[in-house]
Amino acid sequence: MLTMKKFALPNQSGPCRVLSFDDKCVGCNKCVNVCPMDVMIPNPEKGEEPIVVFTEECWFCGGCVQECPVGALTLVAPAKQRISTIWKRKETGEEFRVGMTNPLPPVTTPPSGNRK
Amino acid sequence: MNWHEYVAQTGQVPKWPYELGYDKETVISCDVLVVGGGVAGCRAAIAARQGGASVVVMDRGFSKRSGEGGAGVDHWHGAVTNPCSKVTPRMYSEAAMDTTDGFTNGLARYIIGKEGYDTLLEVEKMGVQIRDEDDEFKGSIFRDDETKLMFAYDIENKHCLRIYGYDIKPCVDREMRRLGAKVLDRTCVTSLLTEGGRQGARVIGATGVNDRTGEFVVVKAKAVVISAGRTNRLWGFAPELTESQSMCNLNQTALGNTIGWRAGAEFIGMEMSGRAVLSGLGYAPYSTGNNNNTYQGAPTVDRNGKDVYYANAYGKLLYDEADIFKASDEGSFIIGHGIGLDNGYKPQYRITTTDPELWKKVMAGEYQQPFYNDMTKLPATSRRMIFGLMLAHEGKCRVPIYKNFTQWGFDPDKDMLQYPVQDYSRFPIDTSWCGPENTPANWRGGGGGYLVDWRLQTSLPGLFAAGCGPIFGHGCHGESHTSGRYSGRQAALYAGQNDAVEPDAEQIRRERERCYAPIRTNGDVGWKELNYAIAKIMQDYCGDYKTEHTLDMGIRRMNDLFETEGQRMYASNPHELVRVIESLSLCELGIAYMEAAKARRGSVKGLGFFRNDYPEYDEAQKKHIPISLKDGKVHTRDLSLYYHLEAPYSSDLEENYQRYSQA
Amino acid sequence: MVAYSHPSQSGPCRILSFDKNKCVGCNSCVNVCPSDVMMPNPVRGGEPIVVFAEECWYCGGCVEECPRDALTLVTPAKQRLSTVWLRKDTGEEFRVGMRNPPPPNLTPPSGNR
Amino acid sequence: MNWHEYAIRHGKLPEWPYEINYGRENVVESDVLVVGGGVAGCRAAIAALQQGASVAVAERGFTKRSGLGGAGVDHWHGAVTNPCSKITPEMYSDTAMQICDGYTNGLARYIIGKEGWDTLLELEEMGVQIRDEDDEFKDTMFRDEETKLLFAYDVDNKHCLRVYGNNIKPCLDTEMRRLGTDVYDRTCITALLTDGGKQGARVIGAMGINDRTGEFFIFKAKAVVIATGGGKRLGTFAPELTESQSMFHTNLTNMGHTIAWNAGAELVLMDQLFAGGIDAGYAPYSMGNADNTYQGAPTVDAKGTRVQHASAAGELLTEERQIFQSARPDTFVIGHGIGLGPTNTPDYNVSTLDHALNDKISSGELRLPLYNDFSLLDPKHRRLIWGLMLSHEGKTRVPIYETLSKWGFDPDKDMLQYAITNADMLSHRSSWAGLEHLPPNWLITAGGGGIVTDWRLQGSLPGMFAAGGFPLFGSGCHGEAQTTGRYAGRQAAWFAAEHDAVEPDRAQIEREKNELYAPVENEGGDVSWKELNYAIARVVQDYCGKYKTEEILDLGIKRLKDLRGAEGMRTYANNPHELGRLVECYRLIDLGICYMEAAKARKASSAILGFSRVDYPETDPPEWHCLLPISQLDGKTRVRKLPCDYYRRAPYSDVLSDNYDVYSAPAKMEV
Repeated sequence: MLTMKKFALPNQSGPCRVLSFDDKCVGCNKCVNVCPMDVMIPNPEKGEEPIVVFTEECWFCGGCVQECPVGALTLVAPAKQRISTIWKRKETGEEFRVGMTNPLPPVTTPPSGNRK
Repeated sequence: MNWHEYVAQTGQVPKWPYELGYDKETVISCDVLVVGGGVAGCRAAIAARQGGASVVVMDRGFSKRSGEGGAGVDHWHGAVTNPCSKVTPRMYSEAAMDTTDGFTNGLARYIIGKEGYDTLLEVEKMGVQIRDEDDEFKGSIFRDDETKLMFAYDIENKHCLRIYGYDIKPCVDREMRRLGAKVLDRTCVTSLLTEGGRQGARVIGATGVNDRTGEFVVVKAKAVVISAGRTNRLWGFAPELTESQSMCNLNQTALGNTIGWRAGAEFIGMEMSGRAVLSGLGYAPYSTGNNNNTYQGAPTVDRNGKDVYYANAYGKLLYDEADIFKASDEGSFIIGHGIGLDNGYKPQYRITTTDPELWKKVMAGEYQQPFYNDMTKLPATSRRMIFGLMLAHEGKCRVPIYKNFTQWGFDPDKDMLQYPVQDYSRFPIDTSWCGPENTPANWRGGGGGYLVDWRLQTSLPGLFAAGCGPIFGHGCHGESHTSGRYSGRQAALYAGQNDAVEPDAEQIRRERERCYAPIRTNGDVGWKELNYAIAKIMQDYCGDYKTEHTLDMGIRRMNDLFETEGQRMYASNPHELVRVIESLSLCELGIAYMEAAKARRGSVKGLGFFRNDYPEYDEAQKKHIPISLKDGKVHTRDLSLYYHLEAPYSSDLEENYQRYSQA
Repeated sequence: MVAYSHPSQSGPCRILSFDKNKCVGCNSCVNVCPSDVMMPNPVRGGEPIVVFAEECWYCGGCVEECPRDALTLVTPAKQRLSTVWLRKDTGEEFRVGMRNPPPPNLTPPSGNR
Repeated sequence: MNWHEYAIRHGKLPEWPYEINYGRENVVESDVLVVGGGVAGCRAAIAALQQGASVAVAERGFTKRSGLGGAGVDHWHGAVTNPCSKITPEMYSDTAMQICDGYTNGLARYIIGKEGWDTLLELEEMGVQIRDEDDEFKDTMFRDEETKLLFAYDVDNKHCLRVYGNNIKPCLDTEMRRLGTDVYDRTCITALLTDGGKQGARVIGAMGINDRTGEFFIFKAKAVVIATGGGKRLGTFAPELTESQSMFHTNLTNMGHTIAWNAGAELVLMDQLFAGGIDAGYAPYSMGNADNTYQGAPTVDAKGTRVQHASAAGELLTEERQIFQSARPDTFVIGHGIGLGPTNTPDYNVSTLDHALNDKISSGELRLPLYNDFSLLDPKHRRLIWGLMLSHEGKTRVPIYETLSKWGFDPDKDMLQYAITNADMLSHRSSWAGLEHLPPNWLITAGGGGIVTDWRLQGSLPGMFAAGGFPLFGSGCHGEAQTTGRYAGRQAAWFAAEHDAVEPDRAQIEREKNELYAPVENEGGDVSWKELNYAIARVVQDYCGKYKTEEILDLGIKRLKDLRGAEGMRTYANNPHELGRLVECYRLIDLGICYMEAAKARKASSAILGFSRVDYPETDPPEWHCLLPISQLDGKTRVRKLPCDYYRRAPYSDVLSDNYDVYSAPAKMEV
């Protein structure tokens, strides 16, 4: 079994993975600099994705997601929100939510407004 | 990646990425200093620049997205002079005063009525979409086909608009920087500089600390505009539990008010501390079924598809969509929602809500939880308006709700969003996501702000106020733009007529000493522990039960906490240092609230204020009690609720506006 | 001066203070804690490290376990501010953690074990 | 020093101090396995050893101070057969059943009544002080001069004692280890082993992991005693906000209920889920109050006006002795805080403060804050409250007595301030519980629910015995837990002597290991244990809260399973400590499902249970006035109806003492 080096770390905060970066991220740190709460720091290794340090201060406003030039960011609501936000498909009565297993395909209708 | 993952993989703690400068001090001078880079601050800076003044903006976060308005907005209140509006600025101001028995800011409401629409047109020029240009909602009852404007709440009187405001802050920020305002981001204001360092004297600048480098900055200015955020973290503090559900973020500590209080400015309405409706103990904003504000008009059904109807302010059920957006009295108008009039809302001004008898019917078994929004019952344009326009642009909704839900397949044409299953016996299901049902009685929400004159100048010369945090009884997003624009203009005028004054070196030295103590002493109290203690004191001594004696005890406890634990704080990096400075400022703000509660010897419905030792609601209490610090002692006086229409001002709103709004 | 990026400490953060010249790092407090919130110091003889402060239950088991009485339990500030007593004849108010406190009360608890 | 200080001072991280071996198997064989090393578990181990059985104890924390009892105790309930008592075990059991309308455990209360006093005497031999040997309280109404015992609540009937219980757990622990128990600390038991790995079969051991090394433990045993604790993390979770004020700590997750439920055992009263626990108020007994430990402490208001005491029936008391007497001469005070819930008859309740206290505060007749003015007591009574009760109760010796004394608190001179709270909450005597600070929908699982047993305290699964204040349904507080632990330990030893060991089913072990160690391999996981726990608490608060219907409860079960299947599979643990907390969250999900199934089973509301169904509003209809044993078989839930007084109906005798005589001894060899 795994016996690699392990470190003693304090508990993660309640909401723990608030942001996930996919491999499109080039480490430009634009998201780091737009965050009002400054919850991220640039990664010491150049080009790597930033490090989220003050997770419980994240306000979930999504400013960083909109700032990312390559769309590499996804805002991850805490599990207690994901489990609270349920919708039911009217005809089938099926229930769905963000984060469920075998989800619906995405809906691609853009928001109203033509400003990008 | 998370900090824990980085540290687990690399085995070391990442160093602080920014160059430390605890001992660096930079001094900047300008004509107008704007404290707070939210929407109000940006408009104040733009207006001051247009007035020819050199401007510095001190923003706690990063002005592109900072402030409550930074997360987007869907309504614009106060556009009373738009071409389709049947409401005049006088009606707007008088209605606000009427519905709160005078406990709001009639002066600010009038200025907002006068200039709200022009402020919106300027935002349009800055690139924000305010009209349905692509005719997506052509023929809809909410749209005026000629001007293509979209209206909310009251589609007869058409004085409040629906706008595409998700990127309003980046646009306003870009314009502010284009016009040459110097923006100090990541800089938390810590104190106001006054002439000769005296309390109550003219304000001539401010000090701040950078939360990345720890540098100390002194800004000398001829005029200062306070446009910082409103009260938060004072009664309810549990970030892990509430942050994802809160409309206010941790940067909101009403620090703009606290530094004014310390500098001796006069405040009113600080005793307003009703039950916290937005306590953060509910759900993420607009993430669950509801029919309030952004979702107004969304049909609600119960588990079996049975319709839940809207009702007007008198409880009469409304069956078709157009009736939902009408005033409950003929000839009256809906003044709006969520604009700081919560303790009032006489029936003729209120928005329509869910059937008030609903919970009785639920208990009688007529309806069964959970409830759902069934937007398929709406015409396609109305459905698109609620989810595509309003929800997609409202604060904290664009990414967490619209983008993430649709990513996981949510389609309003097919899907019904579920209401939380809760005990709705004390609060209507409209506010389902806010969580008032599950907020303890002594978790309160604060109010109050600077006493301002017709130039939005505070009692301290050279200090102006703008936005819903600093100004009592002010309103929401659109109003903050308007008062920011007005206040910026006035500040530029003031700077033009008064020359600079050198700040008092001793005041600056003392402030530096105070701010950097947590770095020098290896204390053992962290900012979160201090904040939990502050919240407990406010819950106990300024919560549900208030008497002279217990308020005195509360002030003693807070002073004790400030002078004991507050002097053993520690911070190991600039981020923590600035959080410590914020928490310490909350001690002072809490004391100000308790002093204000002590000063009012009576209970007042208009302020949601109740005293156990003066339980009667009597007429004599219908007055303001301006409160301020003079040489460290609290001074109060009585002031009429209609001071803005009494000597030295004219008794006519328009006359005052004409005399004071320009040079 | 070097600073590091690390998450904020939990709400109650300094829950235990170790008397430097009494603690020899025997770790008996580490091993008695029901919630295992502490770990031995990697440096031999060093005082233990509190890792999971927010799991502390404030039962005081570690304080009683310490053979050299080197530990002081530090209840959170919000408790210290809530537990207040009034000296009857003088009307003075006192609390744990206050500045210039009255002299300690040395009466031992009942019981002779 | 704090972890942060170490990381800052040394610029590097402290490595995990224990050698980690995720998944390494340790097999432990013994006659009797005791799950839970609290006071009940220690007594069970001692009793089983005395019967000659080999015993292993698996404890989540560290037995010396673990469990609720680890922090000390000041009362000993159930010492009904002590020489000064006027109460008989029959009276004790029947009264408990009467005031709960049957919704408590009459059987357990009888056993407690029979053996409570002997259990205490054994403690004295282990070194715990139970008498006022130094005559500190000579000639007070609480003390019996001859036996030097000190009594609480009811100084006439003298069945509940005051004990010097601060070091009770260390003494028990030393004795348990001296007798040769095989103790496994830091071991979180997550499942029972059953014969053939099937639900409903005989229990033949248990499995768990160590939260320092991550190693897997397989306990093979002929008999298992479940003596775990209560818990709150199901319906209330915010450690930073509540841990310093709560009577339950993070280790307490009702694990015994959950492993029994997963193994197919029958549980009852799981529909009792109290709203408004003691979590957002103040540190226990750190504020002025007149409740339990402080009973009889004088209370004055801000101006010094005395707040009077009132009998349980409400009339104001003039004499101090009346505070410690029953409201009626023909009844007795049964005790307080012993799991009897919101009793419906005042006749057996403790005295309280003036029932009109709140109105007097609202009307302004009394002004807050209130204070305890100990100086109004005679010195001995004052010393009894502060020196004995307060300094020995749970979580009070160090945090209150020693800390306040170090800062100069002197009960002879100082008045302890009550919490400032809105008036209508003050009628609740322990103002430090701070009910008005708690969000209304926060639920605690300290209801009376638990495992239903026969007269040998054996559950519905052969070889599984239940003991303690929570696993055994409706069975009281500290002293009761030790007594039932001692009884169950004996029974388990006898059972082990007559049954031979059974080899555990390998497939059951593999299933458990795969579930427990999934988070460790799941490098990309993004859900931590605290985030999962916040989500579990949210679902239970919403779907098993005040508004309960069949459909809502079904939705709640669906949400919990959804949470386990989605977020539960994306969890990761940094170290064995986090892994231990995470598997506790997995079991909390099972427990939540059990509570919702139980709520579905009871198709009526009940005022006595504090249970309400919107779809079945009728309160306490006769056909639903019974226990509803609920269990699982191949994953499906089964319910049956069981009369509340099943323990005195066929096949048992109506006379309690007959049953006790037969079943409290080893089964006679059937000829």
